[in-house]
Amino acid sequence: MIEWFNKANEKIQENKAYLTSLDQPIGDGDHGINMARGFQEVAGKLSENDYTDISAILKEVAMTLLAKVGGASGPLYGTVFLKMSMTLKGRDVVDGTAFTKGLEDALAGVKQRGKAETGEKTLVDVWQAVVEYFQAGNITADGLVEVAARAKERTKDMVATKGRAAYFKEKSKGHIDPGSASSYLVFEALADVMKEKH
Amino acid sequence: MIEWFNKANEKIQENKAYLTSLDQPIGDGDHGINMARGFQEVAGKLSENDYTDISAILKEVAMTLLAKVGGASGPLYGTVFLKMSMTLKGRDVVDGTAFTKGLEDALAGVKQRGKAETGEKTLVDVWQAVVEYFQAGNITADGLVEVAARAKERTKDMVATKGRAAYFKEKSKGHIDPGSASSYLVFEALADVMKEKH
Amino acid sequence: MKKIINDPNQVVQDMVDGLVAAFPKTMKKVEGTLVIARSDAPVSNKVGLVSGGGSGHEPAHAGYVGKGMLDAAVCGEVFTSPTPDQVFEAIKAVDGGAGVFLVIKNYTGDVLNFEMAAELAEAEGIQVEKVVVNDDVAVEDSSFTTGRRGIAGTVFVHKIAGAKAESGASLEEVKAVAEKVVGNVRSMGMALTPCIVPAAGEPSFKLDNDEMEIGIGIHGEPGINRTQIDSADAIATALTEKVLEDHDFSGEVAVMINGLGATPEMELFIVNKKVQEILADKGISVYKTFVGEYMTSLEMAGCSVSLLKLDDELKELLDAESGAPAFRM
Amino acid sequence: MKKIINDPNQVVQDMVDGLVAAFPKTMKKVEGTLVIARSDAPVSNKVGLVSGGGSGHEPAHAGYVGKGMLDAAVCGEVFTSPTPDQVFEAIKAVDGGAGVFLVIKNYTGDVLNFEMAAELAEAEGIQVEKVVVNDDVAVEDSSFTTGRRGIAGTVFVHKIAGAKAESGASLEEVKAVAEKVVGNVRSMGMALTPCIVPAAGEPSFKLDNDEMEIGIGIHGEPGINRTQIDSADAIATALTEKVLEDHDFSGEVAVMINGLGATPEMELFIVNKKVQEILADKGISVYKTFVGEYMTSLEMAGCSVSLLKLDDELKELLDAESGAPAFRM
Ligand SMILES: Nc1ncnc2c1ncn2[C@@H]1O[C@H](COP(=O)(O)OP(=O)(O)O)[C@@H](O)[C@H]1O
Ligand SMILES: Nc1ncnc2c1ncn2[C@@H]1O[C@H](COP(=O)(O)OP(=O)(O)O)[C@@H](O)[C@H]1O
Ligand SMILES: [Mg+2]
Ligand SMILES: [Mg+2]
Ligand SMILES: [Mg+2]
Ligand SMILES: [Mg+2]
Repeated sequence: MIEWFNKANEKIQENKAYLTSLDQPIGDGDHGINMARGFQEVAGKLSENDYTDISAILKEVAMTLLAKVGGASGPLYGTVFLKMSMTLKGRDVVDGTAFTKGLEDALAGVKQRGKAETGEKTLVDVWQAVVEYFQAGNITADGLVEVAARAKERTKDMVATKGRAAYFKEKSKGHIDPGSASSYLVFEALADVMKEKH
Repeated sequence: MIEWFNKANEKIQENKAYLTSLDQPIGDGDHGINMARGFQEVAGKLSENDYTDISAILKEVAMTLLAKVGGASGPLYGTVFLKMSMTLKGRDVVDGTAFTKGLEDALAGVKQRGKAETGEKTLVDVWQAVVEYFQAGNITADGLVEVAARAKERTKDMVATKGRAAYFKEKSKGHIDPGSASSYLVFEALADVMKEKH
Repeated sequence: MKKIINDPNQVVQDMVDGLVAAFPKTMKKVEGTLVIARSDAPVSNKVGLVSGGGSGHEPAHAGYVGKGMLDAAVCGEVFTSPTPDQVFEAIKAVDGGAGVFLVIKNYTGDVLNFEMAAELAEAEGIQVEKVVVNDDVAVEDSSFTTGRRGIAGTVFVHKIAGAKAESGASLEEVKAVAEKVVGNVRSMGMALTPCIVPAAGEPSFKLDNDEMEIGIGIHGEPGINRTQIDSADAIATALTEKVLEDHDFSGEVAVMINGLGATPEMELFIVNKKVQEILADKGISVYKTFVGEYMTSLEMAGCSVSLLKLDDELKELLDAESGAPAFRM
Repeated sequence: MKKIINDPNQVVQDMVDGLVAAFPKTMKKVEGTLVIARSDAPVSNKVGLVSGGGSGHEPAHAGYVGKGMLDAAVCGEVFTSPTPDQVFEAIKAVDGGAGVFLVIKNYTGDVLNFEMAAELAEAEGIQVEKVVVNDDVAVEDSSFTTGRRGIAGTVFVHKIAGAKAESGASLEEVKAVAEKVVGNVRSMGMALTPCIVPAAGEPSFKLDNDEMEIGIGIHGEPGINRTQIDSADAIATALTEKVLEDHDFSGEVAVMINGLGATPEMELFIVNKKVQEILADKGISVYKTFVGEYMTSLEMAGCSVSLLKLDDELKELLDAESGAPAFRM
């Protein structure tokens, strides 16, 4: 788990300017700044403290993102990992089924929090695709990256109806959603960790 | 008298931009705008009304300049012609002696109003030179223009100690004083009228 | 970027300190946070009023902290919603036992962060209610989208809900009057120039030398159209007509002509002249007019026009005493 | 030139109309003039307080018209002193039989025009006294020159002399307290950008992208030096130290951090933070702080710092009620 977030932090830091550039034409140009600030702090916290179980790690991640990211993405990412933490509470080992349940609950949580469905050009689009991939079973690192990447790319042709990008209406078309891009990086990090474990 | 002010108005309108340009480096760049607004109104008033005597004309000029010019130059020019009007009160014909007395009183008035002496880089410098020229007698149109022009030019090398130009301190050197330039035009107009009369 | 600041990443901290230093009798900082609370908070048995959002809209929101208005304002990073933990701190700081009421401008980030804070507070047994302000008629009103933005009209909500809370009203009553204000206030803005978020260092959008944008949001979100600069009368007309179209303002109104930051007050009064003429023409009578900077966008040049339809209750609450430095009555 | 105006030559007229339309209960226009007077002027047996000057410094001066502050403000063309006939109209409009007191900022034009108006009034039997405000320490104080300019500190004179007049004091007493304020107030300003007089259409001076000018006047008159933009702390220090050098401020002071027009309020609070630290370091205690736009220069970006040394009388008068829209207490 800790490796996942360290890896995710690395990727977010590397792509800070890229994420911000995605947020410029259809947002307020801070998504990279927000995410980098949050994940930096997550990595710091995780390296300083000891955790008794996976749920505690996820809760720390959630609370840190909540308190540091701000904007729309802060509570959304906070919700994702808080829900996961609740689902995985009390478990020492997390098998595929449990992790899938965690992802499902995370998706449900973020949809409810953002009052968003798929197709609205938000990070929900990436999470939905990933959840469906896990539900189908037969999970590989490369398959995960491919599914997440495809979902991210698909947001390009959507018209935003949620978040700041919605004010751009039709003009939001033709730009990848910044939140989908950061979610893609989170899953790319997960795939990297999965590869290393094998 | 009326011809004097019509002529002066012509010259001021022609030199509006020039006067303003003099006020830019060492003032607030409105002297031409102020003077043009005032003399335009003076010419209008004088063409509309009938006046019983010269003093009444001068008073009209004074009150119009006072009410229309604004800034520092408004009350100064207003004072000049108000004093002249008072000195020439009750006279039907104005001879050289009376006019010289009028100029003297005007100069005294403007010095008192502006708390200025000669050498302070203000219109007082031109008025002083002209008064002395009239006091010396032997007055010609060309002589008057020459005296006024020389006095105006002399302000270039002075350091301003009165009015807005004083904030520029040493930097005010090298620029002709805008008020001296407008006063020069007033006397150039007077000389033109003297020439036409002969 | 020409700004009088120290570190672009410390502007909010510095501002909060400077604000509390200016008005120590009126407000205090909740230690370790960017929350500014009334100096006497929590006031027992009074509903606590909390608002806030991204910084850069000063005097909103911290300038409205004071007796008869907000009990606390939460200062986010510039144009970035404050986080739930900060909002939660504000709620705790003003909870006097009668519950806490949140005034939220309708931006996804603000709504999400304030809602999460409300959940945290409720989990600790603090009763929380909220209103979401969405007065910006430049955005189409549709239940399928993010909805309208909250802009300068929010200040009327602060004032009136604040007066209601000060009068000893219950949480439900405060909520009811706040909803009444939200239902009856509409605004629209325009800009001549963009603004620069200190940490970004560059304007987030550009306007040509002869361009203006009608309907722009207070963070530079897109407006309705971008055209050549027009006269003050034309601008006032465009804004006022769109506001009037959106709601029945017959009767009595309060007017707010709000400067976005860099617009000389002279220009706001010129706009006001035309707005008052239009209202008089339509037979709408003006109870009170506010002209000045109430909800800014850093150094953006531009203005917004807000109208609030009044009834007797709203008039009385609008007139009630206020000790907030940016809204003295 | 990006401005929300109609005709550049009508801005003052439009502004005056828009101002009176905004605050009809507080002020009225003296018909046929650009004079704004208290709606209940003349107040019998009260000393009438008149100020004014060129426009473009809003809310100065007309925003300070109201009970407890100015009885009338004379609005000149932008940055141009009003003419004596206008000032005379103001004097007549507020003369309630106890005499009229003029508050004049120290610019040749203002002094001359107000003095001439005073003479006209005296000729009609109205008793007139005056004070000339010269708080700008950026200018060397020498009896051989024009002397120091009047800037933001003037607002303290309006407030305190206004409160004195409202209390029923005589013309002599009002003059005495106004002179006390002038003797004890000092200010200095700085700018990051110039401003544009509407009728001129262009800035009267230029500042490079990385330049600022310390000590600048409110019409863009030259300051002390032009340097690279420095931090807010350095700017606050430069202004405050120069003000402190010029007068003994030991004891208690009022502080005014004044925005010149385009500076976000956030930045004014950042400046205030440092100013308060400096004062605390020197053991000077702050009785009251004012942060906002009080004496602007159209859309100039920049600020000024004013200090007023207080005694019991000044404190009481500073705290007295004011109904002026731009200075509510
Ligand atoms: N209502 C919502 N539901 C789900 N995701 C959302 C919603 N609103 C915004 N987002 C996501 O948040 C991202 C923007 O995050 P960020 O730029 O950090 O916040 P802000 O918009 O407040 O500046 C968007 O790209 C989108 O993926
Ligand atoms: N104290 C003074 N005494 C005499 N003349 C003065 C004084 N102050 C200014 N002037 C004259 O007024 C002129 C400036 O007039 P103007 O630009 O119209 O007014 P302002 O300086 O108010 O903008 C100066 O060039 C100078 O000749
Ligand atoms: Mg963003
Ligand atoms: Mg001038
Ligand atoms: Mg944001
Ligand atoms: Mg001038």
